[in-house]
Amino acid sequence: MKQYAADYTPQEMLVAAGSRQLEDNKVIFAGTGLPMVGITLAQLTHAPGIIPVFEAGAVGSSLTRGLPLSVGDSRTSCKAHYMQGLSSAFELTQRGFIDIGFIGGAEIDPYGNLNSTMMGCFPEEYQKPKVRLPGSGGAGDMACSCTNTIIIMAHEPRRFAPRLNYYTSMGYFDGKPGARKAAGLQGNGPARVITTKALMGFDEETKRMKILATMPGETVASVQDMTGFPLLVDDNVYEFEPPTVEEIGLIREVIDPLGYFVKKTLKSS
Amino acid sequence: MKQYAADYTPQEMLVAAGSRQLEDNKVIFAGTGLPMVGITLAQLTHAPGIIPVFEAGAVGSSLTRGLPLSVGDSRTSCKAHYMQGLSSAFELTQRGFIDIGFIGGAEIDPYGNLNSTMMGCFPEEYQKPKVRLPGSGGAGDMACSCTNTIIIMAHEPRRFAPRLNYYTSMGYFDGKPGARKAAGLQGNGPARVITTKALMGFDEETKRMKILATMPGETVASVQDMTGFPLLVDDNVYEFEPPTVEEIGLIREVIDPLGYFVKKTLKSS
Amino acid sequence: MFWSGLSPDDAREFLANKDKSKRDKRMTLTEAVKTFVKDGDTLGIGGFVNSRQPVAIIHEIIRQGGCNLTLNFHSAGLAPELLAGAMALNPSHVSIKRMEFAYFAHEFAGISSMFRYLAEKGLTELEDWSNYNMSARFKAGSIGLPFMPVRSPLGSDVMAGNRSKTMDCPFTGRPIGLVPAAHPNVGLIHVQEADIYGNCRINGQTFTCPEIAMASAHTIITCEKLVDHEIITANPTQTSIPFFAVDAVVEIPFGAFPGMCHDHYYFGQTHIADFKMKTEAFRQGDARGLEDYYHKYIFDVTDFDGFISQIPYQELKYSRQAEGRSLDLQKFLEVY
Amino acid sequence: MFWSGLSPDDAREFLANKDKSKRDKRMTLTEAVKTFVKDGDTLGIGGFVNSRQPVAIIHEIIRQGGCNLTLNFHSAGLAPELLAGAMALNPSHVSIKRMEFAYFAHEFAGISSMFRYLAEKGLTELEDWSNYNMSARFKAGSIGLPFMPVRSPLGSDVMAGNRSKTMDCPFTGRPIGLVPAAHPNVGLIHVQEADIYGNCRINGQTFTCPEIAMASAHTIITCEKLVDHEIITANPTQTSIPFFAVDAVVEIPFGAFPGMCHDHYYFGQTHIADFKMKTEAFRQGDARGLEDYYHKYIFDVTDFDGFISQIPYQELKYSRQAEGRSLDLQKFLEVY
Repeated sequence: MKQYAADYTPQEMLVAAGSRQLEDNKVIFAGTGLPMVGITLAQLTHAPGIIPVFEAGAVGSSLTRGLPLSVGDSRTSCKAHYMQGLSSAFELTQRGFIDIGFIGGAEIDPYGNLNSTMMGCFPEEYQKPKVRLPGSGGAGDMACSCTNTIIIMAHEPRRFAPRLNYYTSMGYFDGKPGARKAAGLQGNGPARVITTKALMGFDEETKRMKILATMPGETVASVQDMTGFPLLVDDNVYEFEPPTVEEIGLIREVIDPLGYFVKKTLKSS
Repeated sequence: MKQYAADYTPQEMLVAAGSRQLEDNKVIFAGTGLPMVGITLAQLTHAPGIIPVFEAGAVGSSLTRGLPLSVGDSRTSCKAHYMQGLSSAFELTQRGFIDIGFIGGAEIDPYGNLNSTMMGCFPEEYQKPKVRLPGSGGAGDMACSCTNTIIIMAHEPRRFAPRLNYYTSMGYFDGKPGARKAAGLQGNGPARVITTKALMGFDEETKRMKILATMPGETVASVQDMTGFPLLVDDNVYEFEPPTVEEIGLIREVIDPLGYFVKKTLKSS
Repeated sequence: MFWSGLSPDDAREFLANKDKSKRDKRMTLTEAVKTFVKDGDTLGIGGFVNSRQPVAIIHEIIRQGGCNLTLNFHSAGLAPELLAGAMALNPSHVSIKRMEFAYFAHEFAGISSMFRYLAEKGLTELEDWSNYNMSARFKAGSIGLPFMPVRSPLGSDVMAGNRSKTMDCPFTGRPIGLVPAAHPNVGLIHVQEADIYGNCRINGQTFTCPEIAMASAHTIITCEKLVDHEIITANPTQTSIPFFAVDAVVEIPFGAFPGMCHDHYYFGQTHIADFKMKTEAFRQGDARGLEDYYHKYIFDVTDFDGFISQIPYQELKYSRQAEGRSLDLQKFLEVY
Repeated sequence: MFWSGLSPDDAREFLANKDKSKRDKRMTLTEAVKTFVKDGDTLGIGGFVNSRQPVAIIHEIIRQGGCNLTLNFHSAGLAPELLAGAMALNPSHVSIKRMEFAYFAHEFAGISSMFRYLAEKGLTELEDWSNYNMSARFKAGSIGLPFMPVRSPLGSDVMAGNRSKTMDCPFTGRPIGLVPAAHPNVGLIHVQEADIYGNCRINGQTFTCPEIAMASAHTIITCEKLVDHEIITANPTQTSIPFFAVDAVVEIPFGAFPGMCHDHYYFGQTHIADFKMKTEAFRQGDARGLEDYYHKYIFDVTDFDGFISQIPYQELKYSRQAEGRSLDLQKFLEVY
């Protein structure tokens, strides 16, 4: 019998939800932070055959030396099968070796486009932005070229915006059919968005974001309340299973015991 | 006092002449066969600082395990400083790391263009050539992108043709000023042609082949006789110094003792 | 645009839908060739001239037969020459429809007589490239680009006669060449070491083998030696080909013989000279020697061990000794 | 077309005329920076985020001063942040005119406050690219191509806002991006091992360091350890940067600290957190801590040893122990 955890943070729920979306035996590009934690959790639970790929080039690693603090640090090389230069991960992705890109984002729109560059008007304020974020890194490349992408992020109204300040990582553009292909992209685009509030997908036709499941304690209405644009709702919307005792134990004790990426304190979202 | 060898073959003279054209401390691309022998001879005599580069990627090797039978064999890796994949040698060349490309050829025209592909009319007979040769290999790339090239070949009238059957490795095209640059090439083109009969350069203006020196026993007339197009003659044409005892000793006993590339039998050209 | 093998879009689609899991890929070479090599396929041939050529795989293809093949390689000797010889002897069993290549000869051992035979009789379609062009074509294929820019050999008949294009660089205004990606149906690669999943280590020069493996829809690996997976993970920077680019792993000692294999054996010079002599005799009208060669070493044996076991032990021993150190070649040749 | 650093044609010309001989290139870092780094230069920064960043070289540039610099990198934290901090403190001594980059932050340690400060005040020109774009730009530069084709991030504001171009592929008809080569005036690279000629070995991930070194007009190498030339020639496939791409070799142990260096030391997390806190305080109006930091660690010492000798021995020891094996981090942080 599955035992659900008695207490867990929204971030822990997020990681568990992310982990459960990952199919076994797939090649998965691990973005920095929560995606690394989610992949490791999946490897330790239902998907031991996952092949993680890190941005700086490590393929097939097992993070037995502890969670890397950077996708380029030496811990990503632990038990790796293959490790070439930085461009290697992008070249593998461009070729089609990566089944799933698992990435984060700062701002998202209804079509799964992401901003991780700036707040302010582009291009007018680009050289003097209101808030400057770190920039694309490799996420923009992965969003284009992985066969599918899964996005993991915190759910706040300002992060779910009808229009982005800047389009860093492309999802479904304006939702027009074939927009990705017309732009020259190869991957299928975002399959899932996982947040502290809900599991979402995209409507086949309109490519707009759609609630598939609500996180425990949330409702369609409470999710919509925290979202800066109208969400579609799947006909079979359901409540997501809470994290299990096993999942929470692995996150807290094995994968991220110091809470680098998954904060230990219980805080309300 | 320099001691000249009492007997030597035209091929041995050719190798010695080639070796003497190589400046110390230069990075030199070593084509298969005689160029490898010439470079090694130069390293063992006046130019110990030569840095040979082999087509399959070895840089800075010392051929202390014996002459490689192929520019891709393991002997080219002996004491190499750097060795990456096959494209590496071409990429180094394209970037400008190679001072001199030292290559052979089957057929040459007055402008230093080379054919190593076929005999017959191109393109009409390309799919059923009179004689099919091995093809470009890397020589065509080196002729384009090395800073300068030196060509080494046997001197026979049919090999020195006014027009080539096929243009494999580009020299000065039709001699028009700036033809190489206009085609997109980066290297300066052929500096020298060394044969069993003569040392030749190219006229500054017309880019036509010009006799700089005749090999021992040859004259301007005897060289011209063996050439299928009119050669220019330098104002200061001179007779080339014969090979020394040291040079011949090194070729025969150290560099190519089995005569893989430098035939041991004395034969008239 | 004509694409031999797969077009870039088809190659991407094929790979995206492929099972890339880490699983035991060991099988016999008979099974691997039967499963992955089909009539009409484009084959990407690894190695360089007569170094690390996939000779064992070629033997097996010849044994099973294969028609209307297209060969993609930069510089090669033994592998395409063995196929060319098989075609010359019996074109209904093995035939090469087309070659895209840069150099076809034995280097120190001279021209490839069977290549001359097929070419000069017009029996196969030719497309010449330079070595860098073919490397760049495999590179483009291996990294998912439809083409690579190249600066050579611009202005030559090589580029005038093949499918490359020349354009003005939109940044510098100067001419630049573009060579289309190569995506063979099957990559044929011999390496020194592989694990059961297909992670490969190549000692010495890698040539363009990693690119060919990663550009191809399927890749067959033969290796001198299967090694534990832990050897691979102990030093992942030395892995030349990742497992998810490989479909079959077969341990075949001497799998590149009589060509050389870095750290394992040097050229089987006597054997190459003998084969070369028989091909030249065929070109000049005497087929007997070559027929005998194919029967003895390929058709009358069931696998590559059957070929290697006919090579005199002294010759194998010498080729091992000559690799990686200097031997008195003259002396050997005198006493052998 | 605007080129920071050298244009492809100028870069080729410069290299063709350069002395590429194999000679002893050891010098002090003071001398190396004085010789090769000039006001107005474009600097190519090696490493990835806070791994193998050329921290020692950056300290020396800050000590000597450098104005109107352009920085080229993919993902970096400490190196550009140290320069940004120096500029914020005294723009007449150090100034960054322009940045071409993909990611500027500390990853686990959060955003780069000095970058935010400069950017949000509009004090420096920005040009965003993706990581793959910047890698491809250095790659193009390192292999003598004026551009590389890329398939990402097509359609984004990243490519809309920078100097990349999009064209229809002449082979497939589909859109493809072209990113221009990057040829910095000076490449700044920290490696684990180098010989006196400049042959470098990089352990673990090479990132884009070989490409940056080979694309740059000049390259300064700092290494954890100088090694005998024979160590290099014993295994040439492990050489990541060939000597003829290098102008200066300086042995600087801990040369990437407080960043990490594969096989040598893990992150100096305490030090990074302290620096990060001081930069954030500056951004919020309190310059004191940051001024002290620069004086104590950079301006009041003569070289990088002067910085490292101020790091508590326990911290250096821990960072060495934490590299390559699992330590009980919690316990360390409690007892330290």
